[in-house]
Amino acid sequence: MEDAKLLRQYEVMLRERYFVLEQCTQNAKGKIHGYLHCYTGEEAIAAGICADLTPKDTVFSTHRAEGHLVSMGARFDRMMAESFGRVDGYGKGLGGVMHMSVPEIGLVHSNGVVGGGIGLAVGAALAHRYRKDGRVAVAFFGDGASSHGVLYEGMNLASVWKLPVIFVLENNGFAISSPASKMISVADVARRADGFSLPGITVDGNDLVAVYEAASAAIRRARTGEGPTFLECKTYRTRGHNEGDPQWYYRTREEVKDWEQNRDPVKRCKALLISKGLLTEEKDKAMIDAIKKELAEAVAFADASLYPGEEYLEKYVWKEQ
Amino acid sequence: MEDAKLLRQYEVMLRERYFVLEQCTQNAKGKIHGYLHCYTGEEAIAAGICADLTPKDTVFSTHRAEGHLVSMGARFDRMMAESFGRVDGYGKGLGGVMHMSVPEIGLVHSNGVVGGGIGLAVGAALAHRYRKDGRVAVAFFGDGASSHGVLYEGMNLASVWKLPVIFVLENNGFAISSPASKMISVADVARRADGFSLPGITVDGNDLVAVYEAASAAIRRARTGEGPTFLECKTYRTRGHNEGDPQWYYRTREEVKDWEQNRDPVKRCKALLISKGLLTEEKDKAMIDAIKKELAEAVAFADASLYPGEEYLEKYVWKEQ
Amino acid sequence: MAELTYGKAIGRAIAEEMRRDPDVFVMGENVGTTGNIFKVLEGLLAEFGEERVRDTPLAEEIIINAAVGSAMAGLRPVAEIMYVDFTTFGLDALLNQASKSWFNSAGRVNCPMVLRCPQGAGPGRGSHHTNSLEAWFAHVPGLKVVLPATPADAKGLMVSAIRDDNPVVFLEHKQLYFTKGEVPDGEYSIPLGKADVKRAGKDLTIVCYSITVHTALKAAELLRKEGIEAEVLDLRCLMPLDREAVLASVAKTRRAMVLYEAPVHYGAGGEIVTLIQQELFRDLRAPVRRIGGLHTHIAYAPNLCAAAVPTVEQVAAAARDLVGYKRKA
Amino acid sequence: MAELTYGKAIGRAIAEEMRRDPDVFVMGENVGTTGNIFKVLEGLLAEFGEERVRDTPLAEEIIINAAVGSAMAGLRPVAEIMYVDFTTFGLDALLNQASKSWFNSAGRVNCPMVLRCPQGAGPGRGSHHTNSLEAWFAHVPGLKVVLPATPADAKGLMVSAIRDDNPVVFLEHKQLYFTKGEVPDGEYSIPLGKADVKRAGKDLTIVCYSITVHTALKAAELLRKEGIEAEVLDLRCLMPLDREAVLASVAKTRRAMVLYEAPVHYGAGGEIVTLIQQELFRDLRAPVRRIGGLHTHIAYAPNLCAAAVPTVEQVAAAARDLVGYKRKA
Ligand SMILES: Cc1ncc(C[n+]2csc(CCOP(=O)(O)OP(=O)(O)O)c2C)c(N)n1
Ligand SMILES: Cc1ncc(C[n+]2csc(CCOP(=O)(O)OP(=O)(O)O)c2C)c(N)n1
Ligand SMILES: [Mg+2]
Ligand SMILES: [Mg+2]
Repeated sequence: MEDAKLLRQYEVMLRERYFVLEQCTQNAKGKIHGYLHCYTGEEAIAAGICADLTPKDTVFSTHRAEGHLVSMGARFDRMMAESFGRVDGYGKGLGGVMHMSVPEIGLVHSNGVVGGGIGLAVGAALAHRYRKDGRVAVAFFGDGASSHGVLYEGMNLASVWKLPVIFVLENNGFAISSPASKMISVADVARRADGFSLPGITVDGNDLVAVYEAASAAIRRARTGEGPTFLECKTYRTRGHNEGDPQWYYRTREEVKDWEQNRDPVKRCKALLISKGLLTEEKDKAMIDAIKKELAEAVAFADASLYPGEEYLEKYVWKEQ
Repeated sequence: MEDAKLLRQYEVMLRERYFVLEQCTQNAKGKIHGYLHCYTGEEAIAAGICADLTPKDTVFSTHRAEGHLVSMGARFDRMMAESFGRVDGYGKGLGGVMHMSVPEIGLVHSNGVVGGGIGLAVGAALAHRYRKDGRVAVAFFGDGASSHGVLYEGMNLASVWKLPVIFVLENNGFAISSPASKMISVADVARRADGFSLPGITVDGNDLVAVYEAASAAIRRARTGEGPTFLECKTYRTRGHNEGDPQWYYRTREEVKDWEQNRDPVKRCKALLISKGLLTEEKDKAMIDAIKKELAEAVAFADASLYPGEEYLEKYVWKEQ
Repeated sequence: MAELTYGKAIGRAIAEEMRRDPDVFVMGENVGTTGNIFKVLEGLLAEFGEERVRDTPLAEEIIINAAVGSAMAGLRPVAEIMYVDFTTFGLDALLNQASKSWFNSAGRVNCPMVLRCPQGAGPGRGSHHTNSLEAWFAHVPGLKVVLPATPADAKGLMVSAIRDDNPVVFLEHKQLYFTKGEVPDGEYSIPLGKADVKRAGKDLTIVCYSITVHTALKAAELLRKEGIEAEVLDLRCLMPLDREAVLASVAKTRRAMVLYEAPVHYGAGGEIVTLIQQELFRDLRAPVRRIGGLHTHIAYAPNLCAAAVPTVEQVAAAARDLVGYKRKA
Repeated sequence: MAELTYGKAIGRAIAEEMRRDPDVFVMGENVGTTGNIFKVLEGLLAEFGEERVRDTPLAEEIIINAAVGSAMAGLRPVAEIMYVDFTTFGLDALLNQASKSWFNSAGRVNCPMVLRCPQGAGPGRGSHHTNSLEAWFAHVPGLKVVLPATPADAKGLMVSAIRDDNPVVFLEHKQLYFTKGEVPDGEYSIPLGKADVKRAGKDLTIVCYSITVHTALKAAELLRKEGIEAEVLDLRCLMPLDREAVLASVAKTRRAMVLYEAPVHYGAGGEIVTLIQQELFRDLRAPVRRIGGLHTHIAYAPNLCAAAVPTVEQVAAAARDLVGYKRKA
């Protein structure tokens, strides 16, 4: 990973982190109406995977979507407005926090249905292959979702048709309260890719460089017609499943603290940058300040935006011919 | 495989073979109304898998069900009546040729839905495990069905819960006209079992002894609480996908002839038995004659049976309380 | 009698049946450790252990299949799909396997299972967690479909659903989980297919089920002040449908409205309208009114969520129309 | 004009659209080498090649998902599920993804796809290959639902379905595939949501679609001999529904029957009954009659298959009842 990209993607991670934390703040004020699933602790995955993607690629996200949205370049203000359910949000308040679509930046769809985007990404990859346009489709999904059959149907199809799709498993060890170790019959889900004849790679999902290197190779493979790749990124969410999750019945505070203190992807990347002489505390602070300013504006924008009018309810059911 | 069992299962294979051929004869006369999917060429699988099963086990069959039915001990007359759509059939003519259920012999369900029995077998295995009754569930399915996601969901569940289920893939190389080599991203589907942490074994499905030995071990594993096994039996159907299939656009007569002449499971088993001194031509003929006599009676029985009355249509929608 | 929430009444019914019958067990995503995300099943894991309260992988197709298969093998699963929206992954097992096993086998293999799912609108959830699919299930011969509106009904119907020898889809409205009511203690069951007059009245009948029972009751209160007495008939089950109760009520009131929350077109209400106008055409003083949800999805924005489902005022206005209708123009 | 079968008319429409628009392609099980098991797509593989006529693995969930995803990415897939019964493996992609993408994105992502499926009763197939699921699809906001009855309609509607910017479920009746009729050559499309009077009449309206159009036409012939003139209105699409055409016809005849083959309860007919009695209550000379299939599964035995679906005689008898009905007893 070149230095410039490393620094840029560090900033992306900061943007992910602070955007989500600001959502939490707003959520605590009652301004976010839905389930808020924080990406906190997993930022390196989105930043690493999306680094070499372009707005012409097609990304299918999850219920834990903000990291992917930010990494593809979504605007804070419109995302914040959408999470407030306001008309200036990406989905005019219809879709909401779990259902943002920003096709102009390549983020086709985030999804309230766990696993719901996997097959769609395979379909988008089919479109890319059909048009020979060199684009790539990416499906993000969690360890819980990896138990869904559509993943295996999709891997098989992508493999026999050599589709340019990357299956990105964000294995954070839990599906709500259910530990992956009890729910999944194999330690590294990526091992399953072997049976479908595609490369299956497991990386430390909290290591931006490791994720990036694996993603970059997978994207290259896809763009040059070599077909799909399965990428498993091991990570940990350091906040509850959603805001309000009474999480301490299924994991300990110590475990969370350990991840926050010793394996946080943002901290690790910052240390790396500093060690490489690419970042100083001041520069870091300046970046964060700029992000916070943008966030304050985003909140103001969202606050000023109205709830959508009732006419939208029927307007967007069918596209008019 | 002990001699007595080998001989018994050879007879089972003969019963499978001749029952199906008799169905074809009757079908040509217009007496069978549905799609008739012949098991011809695949008999060793059912005979080998079912040899150590009992009526207390739970077998879930497919659209190509007669081999499984016969091997579990279903009666010719009631099966024939069912394929004629008559009231003395196992399903009183409601279910028909693709939907026979004979729970008293352990054959819970055959299925018009390809892959439809896989998940049910996992469920039945859950019941066995729940009751600790030492019984085994078996799912038969084809190479086409092996692309269905429920198989992978089922393997995962069976693996994490150590369910006594055997996944039996009858890989005959085709799903109607679609060759497995183009539709499936791996040569031996059994390899996929590895990613789900269960044993995946590929055997020559036309070799009764090979199927039996693998099945017997899998059944033992299941009965003793060691969990599921995936068994892939490579085979070939020597008749069309269904009777009437204009098959020569997707495979050659030579290929079929080769399998019939050189790899037929019944012939192979017969040669083995003769070489072991367990069978003579006379004894073979006597067995076949007895089977043919039973078949003639079955046809007469089915012919004499009436079509079901219209009252059944609403009678069997809900079980009365 | 004890005051319980709707959710806890369901949990209690299941626990009581589990104590009574060792073949009854629970499975679904996060049903054990979490006690289900609405706390319906809280305490069950502690009492019954992991064999009988099974946290499953996140895989709806195999959950439904495993329920169906285990029922065919003689157990009585009470399986949960976390939101009805996700039954869409496993409908083969319901439509083709569970509902047809009794028929295809001509009475040899039945499928005594309950599939529990929360459904219905809710603000801030968006369109993937708010489908109402009762019309789909009710259309499938061989399934029974239950939609309780109160804690007592939820308990009594759940007991019957578990004891039923057929596959039962038990649809719980997510906005009712924390509503409270008196629930009989101990053995208490309500037969499937019996509607309940939740409020008697002589001027019109509001046929409803699930959450709309409460909308109807509130509208009836408004109307009472205007001198209109609405009868609120809670169907409780769509299948079996209590035709007799519907016809008896409308024969008396001679005016009827059918009320439900799902998108209006091709919803369950058309069945009831058809029944009433077919059987009571000569008696009706006005066309049967049908009020469903707007024919759209449930949006995230709370105002739009509220705007998509029938409101008390809308029901009251329709009732006034009905009462004021003149058979001849 | 050329005489074509219903199946070939569909195949021809697809081929013409594929020639016109490079984004249109076909995928499904055995659609290429076999040209689909009903020969609907015969010749397409030879003309368009494997990239545009794609034999898929036997995996309905990914077929539907891949269609939806490729449509979201700008293609116009015409995907086939070999029998509608097997859509049940992939309904999340239809119910939650395809139908809601336009809504959730407030007009940013649409899903221009056609999902083709044969459906309906047929002797000797048994209950797993004979579901009729139009009511499910019609209930889902955001989907369009088309059910042609004739070769010409099949062609004209398929062309419009492919050009439509929304997800369209195109339901073909398996017993119609080999029926023949005149089909216009070249560019020929029929707008979605326009019903068609297949036979004019003044005494009653039979509202029908798909195979029941033919049942209705035969019944109308019987009735004509008795001096009863039935109007046969073929809806052709359930969504959009041509309300105007239904109401115009019944306003004229003042008697209506709704006819369909699916299990009667909670079927699509209730919607039409509701519409008619709501809008034309004062004009109706008799209650709207609804005739659906028996509320059961389609059995294997041919006599029971025939007994489960509406017959010509049953329709004629109902028509006589309607005409003889006295509004006052
Ligand atoms: C198909 C489906 N099933 C269940 C749910 C409810 N649900 C939402 S998030 C979640 C857990 C997801 O776990 P995982 O895939 O590991 O993603 P994570 O939340 O850990 O990022 C569940 C069960 C859902 N939204 N969709
Ligand atoms: C879910 C489903 N999809 C499609 C079909 C139609 N169909 C019947 S048999 C068959 C091919 C099955 O192939 P395979 O699983 O290999 O079994 P085989 O026929 O070779 O024994 C197909 C596509 C079906 N019955 N069920
Ligand atoms: Mg997770
Ligand atoms: Mg095969």
